[in-house]
Amino acid sequence: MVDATGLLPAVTVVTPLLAAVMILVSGRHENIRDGFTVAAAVAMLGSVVAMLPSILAGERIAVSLIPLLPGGDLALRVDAFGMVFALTAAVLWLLNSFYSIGYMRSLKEHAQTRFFFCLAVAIASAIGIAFSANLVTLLVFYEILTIITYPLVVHVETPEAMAAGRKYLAYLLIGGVFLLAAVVLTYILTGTTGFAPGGFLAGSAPPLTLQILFILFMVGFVKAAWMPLHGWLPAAMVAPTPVSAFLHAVAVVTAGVFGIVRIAGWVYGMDLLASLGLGTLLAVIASFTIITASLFALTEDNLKRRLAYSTVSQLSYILLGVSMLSIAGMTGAMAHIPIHAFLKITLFFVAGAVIVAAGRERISDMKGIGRKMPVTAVMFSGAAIGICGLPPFSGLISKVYLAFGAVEGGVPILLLVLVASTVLNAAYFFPIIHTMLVASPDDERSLDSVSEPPLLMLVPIILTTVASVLIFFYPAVPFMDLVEIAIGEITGSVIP
Amino acid sequence: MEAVFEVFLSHYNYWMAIILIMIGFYALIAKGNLVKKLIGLNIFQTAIFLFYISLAEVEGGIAPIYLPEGMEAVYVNPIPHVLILTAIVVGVSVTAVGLALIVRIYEEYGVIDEAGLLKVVKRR
Amino acid sequence: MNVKALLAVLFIGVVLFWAVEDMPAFGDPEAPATCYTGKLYIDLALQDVGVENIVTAILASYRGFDTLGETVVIFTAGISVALLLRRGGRL
Amino acid sequence: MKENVVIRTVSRISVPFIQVFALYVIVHGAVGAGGGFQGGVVFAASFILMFIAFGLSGVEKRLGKKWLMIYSVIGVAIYAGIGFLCLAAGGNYLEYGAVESALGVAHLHGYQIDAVEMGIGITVMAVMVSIISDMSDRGGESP
Amino acid sequence: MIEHLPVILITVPILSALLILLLGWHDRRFCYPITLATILFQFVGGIALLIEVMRQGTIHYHIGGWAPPLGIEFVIDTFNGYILPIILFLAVAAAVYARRSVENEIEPEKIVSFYVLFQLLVTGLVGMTITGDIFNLYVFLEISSIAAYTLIASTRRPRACVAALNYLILGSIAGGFVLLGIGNLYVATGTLNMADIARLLPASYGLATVHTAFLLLVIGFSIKVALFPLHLWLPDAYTEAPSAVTVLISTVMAKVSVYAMFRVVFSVFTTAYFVETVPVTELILLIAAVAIVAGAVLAIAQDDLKRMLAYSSVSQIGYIVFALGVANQVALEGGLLHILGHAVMKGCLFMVAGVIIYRLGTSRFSDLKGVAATMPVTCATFALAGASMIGVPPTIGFASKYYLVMGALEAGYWVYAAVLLAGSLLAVGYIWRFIEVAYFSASSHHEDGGDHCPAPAVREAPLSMLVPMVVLGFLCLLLGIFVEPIMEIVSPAVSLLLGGA
Repeated sequence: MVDATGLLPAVTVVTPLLAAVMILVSGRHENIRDGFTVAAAVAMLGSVVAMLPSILAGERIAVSLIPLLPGGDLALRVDAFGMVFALTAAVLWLLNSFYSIGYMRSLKEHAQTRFFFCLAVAIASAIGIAFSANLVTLLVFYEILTIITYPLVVHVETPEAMAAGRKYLAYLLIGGVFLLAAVVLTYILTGTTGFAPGGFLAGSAPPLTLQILFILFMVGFVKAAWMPLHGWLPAAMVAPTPVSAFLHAVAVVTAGVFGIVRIAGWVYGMDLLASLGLGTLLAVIASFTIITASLFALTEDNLKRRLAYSTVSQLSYILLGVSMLSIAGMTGAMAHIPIHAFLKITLFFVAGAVIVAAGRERISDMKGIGRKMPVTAVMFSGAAIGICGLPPFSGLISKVYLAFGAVEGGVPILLLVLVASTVLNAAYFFPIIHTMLVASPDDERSLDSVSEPPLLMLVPIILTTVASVLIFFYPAVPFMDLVEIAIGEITGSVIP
Repeated sequence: MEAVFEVFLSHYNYWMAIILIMIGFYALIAKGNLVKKLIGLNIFQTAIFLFYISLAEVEGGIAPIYLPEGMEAVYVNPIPHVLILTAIVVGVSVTAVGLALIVRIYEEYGVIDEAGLLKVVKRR
Repeated sequence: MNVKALLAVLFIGVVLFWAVEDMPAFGDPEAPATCYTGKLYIDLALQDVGVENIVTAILASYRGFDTLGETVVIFTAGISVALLLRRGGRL
Repeated sequence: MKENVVIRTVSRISVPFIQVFALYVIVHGAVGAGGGFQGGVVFAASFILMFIAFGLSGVEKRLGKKWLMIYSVIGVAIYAGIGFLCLAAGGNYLEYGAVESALGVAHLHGYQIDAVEMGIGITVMAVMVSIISDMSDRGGESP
Repeated sequence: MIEHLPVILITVPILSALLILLLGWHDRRFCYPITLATILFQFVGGIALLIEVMRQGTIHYHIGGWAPPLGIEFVIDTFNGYILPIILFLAVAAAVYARRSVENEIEPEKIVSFYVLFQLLVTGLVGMTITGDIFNLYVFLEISSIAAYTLIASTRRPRACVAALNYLILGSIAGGFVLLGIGNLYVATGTLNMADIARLLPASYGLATVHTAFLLLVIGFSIKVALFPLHLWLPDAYTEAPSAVTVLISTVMAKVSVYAMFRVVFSVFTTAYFVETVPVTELILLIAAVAIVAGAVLAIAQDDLKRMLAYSSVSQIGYIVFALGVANQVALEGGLLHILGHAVMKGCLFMVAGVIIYRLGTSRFSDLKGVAATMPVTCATFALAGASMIGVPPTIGFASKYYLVMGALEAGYWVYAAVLLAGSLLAVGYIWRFIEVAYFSASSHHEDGGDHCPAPAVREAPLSMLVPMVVLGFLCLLLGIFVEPIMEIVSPAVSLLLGGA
């Protein structure tokens, strides 16, 4: 059993890669190809779930694959926090596979093989990031994720898509270079890069060096889209909606914040961060991002771009939680990863559904669209409410923890940020809900062609929404438990 | 001043070689005419050979061929001769290849000077 | 162009002249070259190789491989010129 | 220069002497001034003289491109072959002493060196002539 | 016979070159198999030598049985034991690749002499690699140079002659400088055997003669490796040469020149000289950094695939020389790793360029729109090798970059490390030029009729060209993943370099 579980992490990462190869091979026959996508998704979810019990039991599954470079073998190590990300990604990939198949087929997109191939490799590297045991492994998968998502972003191959692709690549690769520098520096300072609960950098170098190093890391994790380095995310919205939904609401951006939390908890350690005064820096960045991004979102008429800015601001909740350097804050940060992922992917799914069913991207064109596609619109409203942090949706949970954290961390001012952002969220979401459900279309006939999207797309939408509700009522299973264990790891204490 | 003059006298072989090297080198890179470039190359190489050969000289030495038994003599250092025999052949070979290339270029473009060549190549 | 060339030439000239001061005087019997390997060859060539011409002894025996190399060089040159200039024919 | 009788006669007379002298230079390399290269070049010079006097065809008649190629190959082959001879005799490459001890004959050094010199000479001669003939085949033409 | 392997590695190919000529005169079809067989034999020999060296340390072979300083000796230690299989493997790849591309690019009556020179070029480079005598090094340098000049000019394109002549002139200057440098060393020490020079040199470190020798040798070899300000011959030569030759000179020849530079600087002058006595490392680093950036920028500016790759070589050479400048264990490990890595990936990339030229007859970006649709394997290989060129993990390019950066940071060269990383970003600039054109420019065809392929007839190149290309492409990945075993050879080599001869 032990060796079996020992292999599971590797299996989890390799499964999608094999699927990717098979997808390339069977590219000619759509059904077989998409069959592989789904099969891999199921298999991966299975292996992740198989690891869940032992993780919940507080164990860690570590496996070292090959000696790669000084400072780190290519090694995987599954712990509670990694599990949070991995489980989120695995579940959502399964749903997203169905959704993408439905989306791509109903839009008759070109180069679908390339699309699904890249998607499979991307999920593999996302899982790799979640399970990486040291900075080198993290860096490896992080870079692969950058490169492999490029073809997805420029999928439509229009000039503006190419321009967006260049922007995307520029931001992320420059970030990768900073990350490389940071990793090498860490290795030179400490002689190791393996994640250790509570951090291992303390006392290895003068404060200034460590502060510079942290900034290197922050720039390195530009995937977290914190302002002013967020430019790539709205640009990347030219991608097909499943890509925006999965990668730019879940995998890529979450990889970024995941990295930052890892650094905070497993490389620096909260005490060191506090003593270096880096919490304040983070807090400033996060608050600025939250507010500014929400304001940008207000001005956007393109639904996907508005969602993108909403993502930018929501991600900074996680940074905000980290910056509080308090247990509750950290908890809120970690919990917000799956919660936000589930809610935001719903919203993107709906955006895609509207594109497929009604061919509309601009919010102003969606007047009364809810009459023709009620389920979709309702689900959208639900998820939007969730993002705003109102019951009965999971968004509330993280918000509450963050609020506690702000108080506990002795920075009540951050409460204001939370309140303000909640108001702004409402301000940019409720108009959409109103447009969809209440407002009456300019001329009735324009909606005749519109109808609910195909089931392949509708079902995932419903499932994700339901999931958010369930998380609200039963937060413990499994996410909060995992978060609890993770917090216990890095602080040696338990959540109040 | 005296010392400098002394040095010059005792090292004049190097001075001569170096001056020739500079002349050849200048012709090699500054001349526009390809053939003249090769001539410069030959001067350059020959000057280097001269430099080597002058290393071999020993005060009152004779050619490094053993005199009959019993006769003693100072022989000059034979190694530079050997090396230069090799180097000369290399020089000849390079010159031959270079000339062959120039012949080809002349056939193709009808010019053997760089400026003209640039013009023609651009025009093609 | 010519100014650049002139500079390059002057650079090389300076470098070489700089070296001259430390060179052994012309025909200096104490020069390291003369009294190290040069002397060795002169002393050993006859009984080692049994050839009166020391240059030939070194050329063909001590440093024979250089000579093989140079034979190959000239062979290469021959083939090169043939490749470049011969047209038709079997080569 | 087709009609220049003097040159033709003079060269017809002197070419054999030049070639004999070239051979002398080659074989004399071991005991005195001389050697393969010098001899080879002198030998080539004789052909070049012929070439001046009788034109390319005059040379080609006596020494076709094929033979030039074969000679240049033979020359290198002799040299490398002697090296392998020493290898076969159990010594290092070009270790002439090994052959002596293997055959039990003394003073083979000189002969092997002469052979080597011959090889060099042949190659040099052949290559020089072939280069000259190749060049003059083409040189004059302009596009 | 194993103890004679070093010399056999040189002389047998010479004989086989003669054989190629004779049999080729009889019938052209003999040439290629003999060449391939000989180079394969050399490759096997190289592997055997490496194993031998790893088993029982440095191998000395005294030609003619004359011990140095009297005679010439071959020395195979871990350093050139490591280089030798690399260059020979790439020579094999180039030879396999050569057959079809030569048939395509060379006039049939020149094929015989082409293969003779191909063989001699490889042999000369092997000679440069294993010789332990500095003048012998010069002789082999000239053999390979002369062969290279001609091979570059062996196409139908007249411009190749101009490129070759430029190379010949600069190459001869380099040769002359090397010769002068050797002369100065000889004046100072009176010997030509590298180890012997290294032994005697410390006595005369102060002499201007030695400084001049160092300067001349470094300049000479810098021209041969095309270090930035002296790279002028390279772009034309690489662009105009026939594809197979480009592959050969851009990988094997460039790497051997770098090897010679390292060998002379480290094994003859030793770090004791150029780090402590005359600290020039800062200067070398500066030049290398300029080379990295300038080469990459120039590469981005090109609109022809092959020429772009040529300029990228200028940039990549900077990486290797960078290691020489840092001159500590880690950085040199990175440099040696990059010698291998760059040889593999650049060989692969030039093969791709050759394949495209073979099919499309051009390598201008404007003519390559959407070529990925018709030549998927080729473009996928390019993407793989290109990723390695950028340094995306887990490729060999990433490994060497990682080591180089680490070495630079260890030595405290923060700025230069930053330049190194910036260089790798610039690499994205030029690699992506092709990726975008090949994969994502089909849109331009959508408008005019909607078929992806620029010319419907275009399809993948013949197998004998694809196989070596794909093999090299996958090596970029495999070597990057299984870099550990390589380091077991590289690390002792580096410590040998740092420890002097």
